[in-house]
Amino acid sequence: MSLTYLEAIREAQARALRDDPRVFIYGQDVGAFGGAFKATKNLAVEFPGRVIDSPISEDAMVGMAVGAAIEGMRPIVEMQFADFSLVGFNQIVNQAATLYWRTNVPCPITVRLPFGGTSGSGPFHSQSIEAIYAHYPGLIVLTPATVEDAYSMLLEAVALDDPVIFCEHKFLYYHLKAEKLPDEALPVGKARIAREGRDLTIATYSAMVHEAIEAAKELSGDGWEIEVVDLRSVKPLDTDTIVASVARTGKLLCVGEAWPWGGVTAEIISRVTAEGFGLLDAPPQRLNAKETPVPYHPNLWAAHRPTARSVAAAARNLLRQ
Amino acid sequence: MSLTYLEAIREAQARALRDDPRVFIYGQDVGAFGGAFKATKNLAVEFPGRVIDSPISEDAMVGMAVGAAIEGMRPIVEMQFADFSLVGFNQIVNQAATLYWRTNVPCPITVRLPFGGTSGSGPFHSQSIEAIYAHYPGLIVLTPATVEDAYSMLLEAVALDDPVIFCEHKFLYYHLKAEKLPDEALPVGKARIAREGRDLTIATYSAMVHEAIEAAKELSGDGWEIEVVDLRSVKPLDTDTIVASVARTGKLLCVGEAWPWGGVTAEIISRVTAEGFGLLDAPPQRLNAKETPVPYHPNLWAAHRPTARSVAAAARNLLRQ
Amino acid sequence: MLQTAFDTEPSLDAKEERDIYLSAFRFMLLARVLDDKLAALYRAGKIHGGVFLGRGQEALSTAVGISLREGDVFAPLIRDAAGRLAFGESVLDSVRTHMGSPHGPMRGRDGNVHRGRPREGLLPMISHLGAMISVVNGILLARRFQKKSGTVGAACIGEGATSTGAFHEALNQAAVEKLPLVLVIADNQYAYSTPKSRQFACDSLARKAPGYGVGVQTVDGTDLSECLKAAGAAISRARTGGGPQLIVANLLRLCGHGEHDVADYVDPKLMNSSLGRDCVKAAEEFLARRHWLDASQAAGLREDIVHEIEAAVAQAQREPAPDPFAEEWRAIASEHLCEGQPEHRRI
Amino acid sequence: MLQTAFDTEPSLDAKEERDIYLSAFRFMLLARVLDDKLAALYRAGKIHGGVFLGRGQEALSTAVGISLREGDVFAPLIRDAAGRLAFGESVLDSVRTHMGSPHGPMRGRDGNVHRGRPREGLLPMISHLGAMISVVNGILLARRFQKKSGTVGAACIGEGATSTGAFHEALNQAAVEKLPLVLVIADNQYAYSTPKSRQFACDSLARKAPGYGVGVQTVDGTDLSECLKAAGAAISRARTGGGPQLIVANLLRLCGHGEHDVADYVDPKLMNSSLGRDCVKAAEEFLARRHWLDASQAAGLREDIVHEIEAAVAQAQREPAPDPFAEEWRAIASEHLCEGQPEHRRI
Ligand SMILES: Cc1ncc(C[n+]2csc(CCOP(=O)(O)OP(=O)(O)O)c2C)c(N)n1
Ligand SMILES: Cc1ncc(C[n+]2csc(CCOP(=O)(O)OP(=O)(O)O)c2C)c(N)n1
Ligand SMILES: [Mg+2]
Ligand SMILES: [Mg+2]
Repeated sequence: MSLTYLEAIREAQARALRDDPRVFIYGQDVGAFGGAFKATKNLAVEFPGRVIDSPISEDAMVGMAVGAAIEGMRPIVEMQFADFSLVGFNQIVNQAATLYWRTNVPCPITVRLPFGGTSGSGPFHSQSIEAIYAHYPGLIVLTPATVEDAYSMLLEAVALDDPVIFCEHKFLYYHLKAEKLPDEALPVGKARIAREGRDLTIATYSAMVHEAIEAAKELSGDGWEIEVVDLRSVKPLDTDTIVASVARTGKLLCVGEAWPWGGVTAEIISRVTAEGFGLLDAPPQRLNAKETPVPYHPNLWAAHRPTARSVAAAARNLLRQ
Repeated sequence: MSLTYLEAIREAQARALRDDPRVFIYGQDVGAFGGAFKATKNLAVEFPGRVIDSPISEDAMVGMAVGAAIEGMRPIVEMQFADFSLVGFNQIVNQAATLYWRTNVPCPITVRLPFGGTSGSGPFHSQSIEAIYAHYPGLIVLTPATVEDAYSMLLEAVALDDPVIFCEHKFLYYHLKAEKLPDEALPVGKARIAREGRDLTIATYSAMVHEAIEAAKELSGDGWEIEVVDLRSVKPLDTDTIVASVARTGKLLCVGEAWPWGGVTAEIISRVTAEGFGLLDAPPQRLNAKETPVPYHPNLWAAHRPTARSVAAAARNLLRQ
Repeated sequence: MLQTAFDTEPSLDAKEERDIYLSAFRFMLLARVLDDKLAALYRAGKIHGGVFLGRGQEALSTAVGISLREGDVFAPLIRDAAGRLAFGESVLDSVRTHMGSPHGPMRGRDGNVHRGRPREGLLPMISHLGAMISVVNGILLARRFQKKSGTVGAACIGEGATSTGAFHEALNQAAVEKLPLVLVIADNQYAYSTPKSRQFACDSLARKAPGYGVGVQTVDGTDLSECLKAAGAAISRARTGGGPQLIVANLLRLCGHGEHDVADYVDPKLMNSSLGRDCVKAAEEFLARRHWLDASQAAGLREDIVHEIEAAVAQAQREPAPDPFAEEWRAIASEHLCEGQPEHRRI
Repeated sequence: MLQTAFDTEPSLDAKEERDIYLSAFRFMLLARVLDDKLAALYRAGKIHGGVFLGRGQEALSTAVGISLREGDVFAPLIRDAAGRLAFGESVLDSVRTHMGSPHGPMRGRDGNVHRGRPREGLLPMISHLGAMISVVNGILLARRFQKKSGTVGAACIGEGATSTGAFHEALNQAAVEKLPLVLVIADNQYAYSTPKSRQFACDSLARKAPGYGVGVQTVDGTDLSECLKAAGAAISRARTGGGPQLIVANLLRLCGHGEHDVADYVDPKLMNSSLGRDCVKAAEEFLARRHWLDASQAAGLREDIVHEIEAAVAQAQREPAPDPFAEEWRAIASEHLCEGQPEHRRI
């Protein structure tokens, strides 16, 4: 039996509902329909009354979750697309993210954001917006890149006492498969060495991990050994693992599918240069999406985001220095 | 006659209204009342019908401005506090910021955000949120630090064909004075050397420019000459001026009042290390607000944001390396 | 758009009336056939991304588009192929945008229903529901500033989108400013899979109008006559200073949410009810009863329409795809402030 | 909170009625004197940041707070000093929060009206208007999950805040879920300086109720009796499964928006109208007419209240200020995931 990334997300939710009576799911079309992407398929039947269709009201959806969390529940909110969470932005960053600090009452909500680009989805169904959430104190921002992490990190998200922005990549939903669900996992907050190497470190996350691995394979044909660090969580960010990798390789390329300005890649470079400046023997570089909205046409889209090819090119550039 | 930063903003709006019939102002209490901070004082009388009180509807306020801009107007939207713009976030980043790229029709709106901390204002009237706007393609984000810049940059903001997020610092509103309004000014996109030096570059913006200058003065007592770069505009960011300064000093400290993760300071460090790595003879550092909401009590607030004192301490640390 | 419409002429003579109905029917059929074609292209894998159809909503949508005049503003949503055509959008704009052609109005940057020509009064929707209404308000306010009177702005929306804060803020804003906004709610019983009982708790959305202080009409959205009359009246009232007008139309979405959706959640009772009536068929029957269009004329009309659409598809398919290397990759109009990609700068 | 209130007892005997009125009046006066004290402290520069008063709104606010029971939820806004006290908040919580005392519920982190004890059902408002209503909904939904029946949640809001999308989404959400929410709109004629004519275009906000499918009552907000009856009835209806209830109270803000505001924009005609009646005075006169409270008893009550408040202020003023070095500076509960300040890490 093999499972997709999407099925892992469904399984994690099923398990959370099964194991913890405080868990419920709230979102548009999540009930009988099973969600726009089928991430809650059959859950309304398996867990009657606990998988609730919401009106098209992202602001109130998040507010509702915060209230339920205050009362001891562990709501999971599904945004139909990450892009639409922006309508609920205020409740996330000002209500959910400030509650614990202001009142000492934790706010254990999980907001699931189907995010990232897929071909033909255009400017409003493709955004990678982890950085704007990570900018705010009070939030945990997770970006699983594998089927196993999608499962274990979503379970951990629901168990955590803080608001978690769970960024699940739509491009990985169906593409990525695993043989089985994991029994154990790295905890949230720890990055993972996705591929070992000694010539250059690529620090990246989510769908870009796979582009980076692809690029690393290509470069291995030329004798280069590229280390790929899968961040897993962009907030907190496991600087130690990245710095340790850079200590081995001396070179750092940060890759993100999001826009460059103030993104995860900028945050990594700031940290690594502050903490591991002496380890770098070339300027750390970043590769991001282009500075425009995400285009609709597949040709434009493929050029807008980093790909194995452009990652390999950027890596080569850096290796040459 | 001397003018405050706030009066300069009022004067710029008066002049924009006078010189350009396409300009109008829309915001809560901006009409007869003259705005929560009096930035539109008397303008409703001087320019009847062109300074309009809006309902408490930030989303619709921005949408309205975009529509008017499509029709050739040049609206200025006043948010009562920057923090409340988050309710209108979607219209700013998804409607205004994408219009030109999608349709070739420019979107000349100016959104004025009274931002930044003042003593006793607490978590929801103090935020520095320039980074989340700068993250999105399609926006210009300005952060004037002086009376002169408040005036000239606001005029330029209104004249620009793009949506401008105009971050005016509330702490500077009354504190900062100038003898007269400027006749000429650096254009948007150019940083300014606020103080010359040779030992270390502090790159900063808005209210922190004054803390940095204060710190530089303190350090000059010890014989250190600190160069302070006032970014003026955080998007676009004048990397050339910063890199040129670092070429002179070899050391970089980035200071921002916003939260650290993915902020302006992270963006600067990423750029400078990518473009001027060889110029740095110590790890570039950043100093930001602490990673919590902005506290209410003056003692906590003073410790939460960088001050001349903490800037000086960070600079000393870096100078010692 | 028509020169003569229900909103301008209080009493039309028989010929004018017939012309309007024939014209409206033509747009309805054009939209239906175009939708069918887009669905076929989607199934054949020729369209990337989603395809969203207006099946069952052609009468309402056409009535709005056709009742607007040149200079008016129209903000259609995903089910308004018919209204767009009636307002003056070309078939080619639709096909090109679905195909991502660089010659379309969105140049491959945005796709499918996300298209328009803002300078010609046709607003390109963003996906966030409710977000276009306040933009229409802004255009109408600008016209007031510019002393251009007599124009109207129409915005279409589904019943599900009335749950958004954006809808509320914008309708209220229009009411406060007494703008000539016509807001058309197609209550098609579902928002994606969600039945309206999970979306609001009043018996009809028309109940909302007094709370905003705006005019309202409720119509059978499957009936072209009712739609034409209501749209004409609302637009006329808005045009003559009556402030915002709401139209609530009852109908049923006769397709999936998008073409990927088989919509097996739709209650069969609704399909068999009068809500489930196919407005295109009903309009054709109406025209036949009035002897304005007989079977062979209808067949001829359909044939013309099929040709027009095939031609547009053929043209768009011949066009090159957008070239990423020719793209400017610039999101701001102020060229001098454009920084380019950080990674493309010197190292 | 009272044991006996209008919502529980359909027919109260005279003594019970008197007790309720006396208790309510005490909260009104307590709030008024507390507000006056806070205003004086503000003017003396002893309070950093803004001070926002509930002057003129004590009858309405008290009626809501007093009619709720233990276990109910209350989300007050900036003008609800009276309702908070009636719900059970201590004077000391208010004073400490205004002073920024580390011993207050907000520990100096947040201030003035931004206070509460969520675990005790008193929600600490964030500033963004309209944002608390859906949070109340969430608590009520949680109780439904937890099979705790019979609790009610009340949220207060100004007429200006009805223009927010958050208000709309949340009221609609409560209606769809048929939650026991009581939403109290204090229509005090102004939002800061903005008259309500610039805020909405219906004649009364009560008109909104049918559009949401919720119950509604309109009251004279200057009249304690009317407020008590309306709040009692609405809460009782919500408690017994009647779904969300709206209360629209007409009154006037008898102070500036905040204490920095002289409010010279307020129309003198309104001040001289019945809306401008001081509800505290009116309630005192009512009690006197009923022979429930004579002048000397009233003076004695006021004296007690002044003492209570002075004691609280004295205590809070003796308390140390928050110590930034003792602060954890940690915004998340998961201590193991806290990174600390990047600049405080090793170099
Ligand atoms: C703010 C926002 N949330 C969610 C969505 C996702 N979405 C797209 S269409 C749709 C259903 C819309 O239903 P309705 O308004 O009734 O229009 P219909 O599709 O029935 O014509 C949803 C939930 C969106 N586009 N915008
Ligand atoms: C979303 C949002 N926008 C703007 C503000 C700034 N603001 C605070 S109070 C206020 C006026 C509120 O008026 P109303 O709702 O009538 O309450 P009142 O002050 O009259 O009690 C405004 C505009 C805010 N707090 N939240
Ligand atoms: Mg619908
Ligand atoms: Mg008010």
